Amino acid sequence: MTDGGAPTTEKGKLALYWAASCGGCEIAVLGIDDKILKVAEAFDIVFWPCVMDGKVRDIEKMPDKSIDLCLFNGAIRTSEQEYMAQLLRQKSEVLVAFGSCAAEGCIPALANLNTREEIFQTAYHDTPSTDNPDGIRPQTETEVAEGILHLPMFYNTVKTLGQSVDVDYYLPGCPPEADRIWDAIVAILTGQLPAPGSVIGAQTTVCDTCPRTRNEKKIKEFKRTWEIIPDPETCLLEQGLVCCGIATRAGCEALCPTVGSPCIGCYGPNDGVVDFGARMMTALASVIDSQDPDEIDRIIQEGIPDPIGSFYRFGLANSLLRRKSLAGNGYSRMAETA
Amino acid sequence: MTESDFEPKIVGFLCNWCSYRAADLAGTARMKYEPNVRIIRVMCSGRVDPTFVLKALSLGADGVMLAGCHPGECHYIEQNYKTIRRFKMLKHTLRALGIEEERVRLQWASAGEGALLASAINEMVDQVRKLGPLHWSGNWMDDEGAQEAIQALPSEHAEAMEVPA
Amino acid sequence: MTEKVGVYICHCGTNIAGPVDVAEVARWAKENLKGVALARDYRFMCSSLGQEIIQEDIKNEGLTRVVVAACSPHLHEKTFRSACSKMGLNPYLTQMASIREQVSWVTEDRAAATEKAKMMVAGAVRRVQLQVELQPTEVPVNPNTLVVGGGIAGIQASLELADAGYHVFMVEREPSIGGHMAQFDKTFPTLDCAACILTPKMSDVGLHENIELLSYAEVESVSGYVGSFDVRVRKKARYIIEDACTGCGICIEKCPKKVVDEVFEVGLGYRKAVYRPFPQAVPKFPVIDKETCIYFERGTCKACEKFCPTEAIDFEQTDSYVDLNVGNIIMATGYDLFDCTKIPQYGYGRLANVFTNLEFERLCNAAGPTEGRIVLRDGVTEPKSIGIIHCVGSRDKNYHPYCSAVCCMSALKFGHLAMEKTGAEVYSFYIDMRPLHKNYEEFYDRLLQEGMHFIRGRVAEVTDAARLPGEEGKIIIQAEDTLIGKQRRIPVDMVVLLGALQPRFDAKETGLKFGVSAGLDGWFTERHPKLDPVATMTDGVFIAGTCQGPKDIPDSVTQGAAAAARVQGMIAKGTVLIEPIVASIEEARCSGCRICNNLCPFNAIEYLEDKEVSYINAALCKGCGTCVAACPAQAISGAHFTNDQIFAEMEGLLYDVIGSNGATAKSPQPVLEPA
Amino acid sequence: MRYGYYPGCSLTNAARPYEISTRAIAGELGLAFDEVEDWNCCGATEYMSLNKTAAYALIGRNLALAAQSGMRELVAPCSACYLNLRKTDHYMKKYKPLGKVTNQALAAGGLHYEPGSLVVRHLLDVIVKDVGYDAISAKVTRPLTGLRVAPYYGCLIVRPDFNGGSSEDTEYPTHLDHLMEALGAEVVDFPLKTHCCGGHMTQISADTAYELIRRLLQNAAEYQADLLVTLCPMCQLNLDAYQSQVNRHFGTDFNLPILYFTQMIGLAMGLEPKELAIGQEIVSAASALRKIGTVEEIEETAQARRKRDDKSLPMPRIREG
Repeated sequence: MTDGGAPTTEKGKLALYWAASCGGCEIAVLGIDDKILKVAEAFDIVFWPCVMDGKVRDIEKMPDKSIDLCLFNGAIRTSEQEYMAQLLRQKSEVLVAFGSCAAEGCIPALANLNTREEIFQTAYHDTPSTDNPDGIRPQTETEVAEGILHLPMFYNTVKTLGQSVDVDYYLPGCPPEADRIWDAIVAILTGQLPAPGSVIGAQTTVCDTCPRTRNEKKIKEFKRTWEIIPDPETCLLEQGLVCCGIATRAGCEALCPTVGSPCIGCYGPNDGVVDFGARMMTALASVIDSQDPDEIDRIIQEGIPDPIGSFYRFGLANSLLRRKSLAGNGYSRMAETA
Repeated sequence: MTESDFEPKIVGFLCNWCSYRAADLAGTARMKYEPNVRIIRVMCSGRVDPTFVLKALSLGADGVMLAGCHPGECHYIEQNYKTIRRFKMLKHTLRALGIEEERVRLQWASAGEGALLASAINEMVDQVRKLGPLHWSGNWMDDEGAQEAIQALPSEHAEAMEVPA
Repeated sequence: MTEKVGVYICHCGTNIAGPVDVAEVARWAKENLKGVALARDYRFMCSSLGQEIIQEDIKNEGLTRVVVAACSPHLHEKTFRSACSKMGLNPYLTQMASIREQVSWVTEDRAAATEKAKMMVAGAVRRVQLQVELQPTEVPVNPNTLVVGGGIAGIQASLELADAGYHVFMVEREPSIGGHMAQFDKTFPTLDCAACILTPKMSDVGLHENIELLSYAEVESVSGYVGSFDVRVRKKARYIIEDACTGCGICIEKCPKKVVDEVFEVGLGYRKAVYRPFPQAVPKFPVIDKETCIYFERGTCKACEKFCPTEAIDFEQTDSYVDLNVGNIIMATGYDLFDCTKIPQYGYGRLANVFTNLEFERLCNAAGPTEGRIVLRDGVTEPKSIGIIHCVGSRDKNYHPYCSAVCCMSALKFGHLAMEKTGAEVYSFYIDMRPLHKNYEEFYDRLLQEGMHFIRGRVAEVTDAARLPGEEGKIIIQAEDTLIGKQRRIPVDMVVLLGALQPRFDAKETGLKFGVSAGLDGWFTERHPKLDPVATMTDGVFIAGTCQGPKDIPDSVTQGAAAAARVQGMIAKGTVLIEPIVASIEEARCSGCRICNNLCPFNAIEYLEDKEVSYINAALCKGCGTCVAACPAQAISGAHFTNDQIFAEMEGLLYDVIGSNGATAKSPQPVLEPA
Repeated sequence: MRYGYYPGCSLTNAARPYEISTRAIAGELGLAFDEVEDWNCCGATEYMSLNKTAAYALIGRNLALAAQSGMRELVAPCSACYLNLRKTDHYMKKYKPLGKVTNQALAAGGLHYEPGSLVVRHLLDVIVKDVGYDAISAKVTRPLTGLRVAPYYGCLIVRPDFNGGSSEDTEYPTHLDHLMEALGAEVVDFPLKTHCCGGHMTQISADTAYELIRRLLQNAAEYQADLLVTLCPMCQLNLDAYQSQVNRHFGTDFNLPILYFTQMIGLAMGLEPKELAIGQEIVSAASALRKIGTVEEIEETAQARRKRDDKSLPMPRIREG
């Protein structure tokens, strides 16, 4: 990557795209309030399906790298999304994975605990609200009188943006906080950027910004949020709540812990961390207050019934193992190709 | 590689004071055991970060063995108790991801227990060989036809007709 | 990465070259591994010639990293590190692959061995390129030494140091030093009286200008590190003003309260509420036992105070604390005796005339409760026959698997004393006779001459259930005589159980306090069982005597002296180098979550309230890496064992699979028609 | 608390009193027993030494049946049964081949036993552990005060100790001692508490058996025990039924009643001796139990049961006080 879109005399070009995500990120962009006008001053918005009409083929026709900045939110779940990722990569000078979904998979990636088959089964058959007597399911190609209709291919495994194309910068958060978004835009406009491929954000974790008082930790049992009314002063983790603040990148000003709700880790891991879940596992395990294997087992089994939901709620796609094993899901484990 | 001649690749993390010395002893005593475990020396089993295990599996290892001093015998007094806790926590998660029990193992072996370590290695290699390759990355390989579907899109867009205003 | 790595494959004669195709490994490494400038194989890398090869290459080829694939790093890591550092290459830029212990010696198939060797070399090559220069830190050594425990081992250590002119603080839990040896009557095999040889040493300690004796005191806390330990000692209230007390003993004479002495007389004798464990006690000051003193019970009496000529009694006294700074610590905390009631079939606690070895020592001891008369519980009758049972609680997987080392010899000693004093028939029931030091076997012969009976076999039970004529009113020892292959029932008047030596009841806490680890059996662990027997994992903390394992007086004395010698070495050098393999916290990344705070048994991690971050004291850190693995923010890194280094090694070890693994593969970009 | 229940042959014959008293106190102690359907002999102490494979299969069948009917814990009051069942479960688990062979045999009968799926326990263990001393002493309405009892365990319950089977000191057990104390009895520290009762020696070499029995009676008598309390049908039989022979053989005159601990519990809980089948013992417990004021009823029951060859006329009743 080159200097990442330094300020130019004439306006730069800005694209925003929405792949597999809830859309919250689109709204979050507007969360920067009147500053959006400053953005409008700096950029022409060339592509933003959520708010204005546009045609993909127009983008396809643009010269490579002619878009100065692309804010891409959402994970990659279908062939179309992957195509758009590749296309916008090719056409953009600076590609930003905007928000948790694009950055690390987020909630859509929890689907990686299931297979396409299971998901379709639920969505098009099992759910009580479904009325689908013929058991029709989405097809990539459908013959109709007018010709062949195409639907994107639905992947087995949700990918992060970074797993399908090279990403210049990451902006974590579900959604990213308005201030962080603005900081990033400023950084991009002024060219004061970290090394390509890195996150624009803090280098420490939520605890750093959490007002609660912290002490040495010893945990005899983990509690679910509904089990206790946490003391307002002290660290939630010390009260047994699985608070991911210890491992989650600062940036949210500790919104949740401040109001007594444990951090769920939406801002993703700290700089240089390879696997968010591993950090949570090792940290929590380290402070379990028992040396008896059976008791330890009990504390873990009873306290953390859903380890993936607790440790990989936002990062499953971006984790080292990415998904649940396909073996034993009708898929024979693919033999190694030497 | 077919199941029959499949040879598991296992990464072993051995603590410097007990289990690595056990490996030394197994050597000096010329005890023959399966060559499938490749050993990384750490000062204490307490150094083994769950990340190491996940990393090894994601890189293509078929199993991971953690080995340390017996509980209560740790050369850093009590650090291997933390190993127990982390191991249990990690297994809890690995189970949820559908990774078989036998693929990740915690083995205590004191400096004098070369034979124990050797037999543990043989046992594990045997178990993992039965399970077959893990080949974890296979789990997220591109779905069949994905590339075609992507390649097809530009032309589809080209074909699509302009809607008259 | 532009490191120039030199790879050296050792043949170790045929040890490696036999089962492993070393030339092939070298060739493969050179051709396939990134960063490898050259790869050689040689007959003996550890030989001076082998080392010179490396040194030449460093000079001529400008190597920046060195990998030696040979034996276990535990054997030659030092060798190659120093070889490289002689050429100005930082020792921590070398890495070994243990292709002898882990490959050639344990792998049958040559192809498989060669393959594994390649992978291990790959791991080392990948890793070494990420290794960085490290420098040990140097700290001064405070010449003062703390000796914990005033038994014979501690006494020996203290005197050695004090005579060498160094200051010693000796902390003793009991009112007097002397330890178990002070309770004994005679010592084997020479049979000279324990008191005669011990008490002079005790008074030497008491009087020595270089020894500050803190008796009736316990170590409260230890912090700091080799060269400078901060130790807090709690002096338990004696209710005696030591400066005023002359040790005349009138208080003891006048004290109206008599209680059973559970400690020194092991329950066989009595002492006053204000007491001195034994006449030759050092220091001479008595102690008022708060638990039993009438004044403390009812608020009246104070007889001692009335009669004390120097007004040395002070009922208001409270525990006081002394803070010391010492450079080294010698632990000589000794042993406890096995609780013989744990083996009910031997009758101790049920049958009056079953005694323990310590009780018997007191019976024999002229200063003991019976003035040295060996008598039954009734206090008058002399036993006509005595059965001595070995290995009570030791060499028994139900209790302690280990051998208590001293019992065989004390059995012989007891046998001699008993026969000499009472003319009784003495039977010894042993598993194996183990008189394994100088002149011990001779002592065994002597007892055989003197007519002691030896029955080889474990005792099944000790019972008062008479069965055969002649058993009525006796204690019957039932055992299998494995030499004649018969069950035997020996009726005796008295039974002596040789209870095992076992770790102090509080050994575990003590170990934690001083950062000394213990084995499964509870004895403190030495740094190396053969080559470093008195040092521990914690630099500057040494162990001597029975706290390290069962041993007799000569061995305890030897270890005491050895520990003292090690300490003198440290003091003489004046400074000590501290391993650079330590963990450190990157302040900017630490959010002060305090997960790591109670993970360190060596208290190296502290929380800086002002900065709200945690901090690792490098001098205290032993480099285990547990906190590194625990940090949720990955703010802690462990020198020489960083994640990147370990990942790199892993990637190397998995060289053969990573190729075929699409872990990071991205889909190819589509071809779009040009705009 | 529900348990699987394996009575074993003895309890249906010679040791009826054990069975009866067990059933009698069970309800009161909150214990419910489901008897194993169609159970068979445990092979007693000998079969194991004659034909191991067959013996394991024989015992395995009972385990299989019990496990099949969903039992988790299997209680055996007879020490021999307890040992055999526990041993089989233990060895089938420890020695895989043995487990295989045994299951092959069981397969013939369409059965299978997964070692470890049952926990075999002795009745005494259940009563002292699951019910507990406190709960029991709380139920005592007729304390056995003044009664000197010698607790006699026999050899089978504590040795060999299969991985904590007896959860007791294998050399010198004390559960029964404490239990008797809980009932208010005066317990003598009986040194021969785990010594051999002669087992089936009575059939093979009577003299040996008599000597072994004599030792026990002798020692108990020396300790002035009023009676021996046992928990094993074999022990009870030998000490009770052969007492007169022993007396004849050695010219001694031991008169020590031998009762089951379940009978003692029943007495202490105020049950009528009849309900506990007290009086069926050969050496009458009447005189001994006079101490706790249950003399009349017992003498009646004792009278009621006369040996077939007993030609003697009834003794005149002596009323005291």
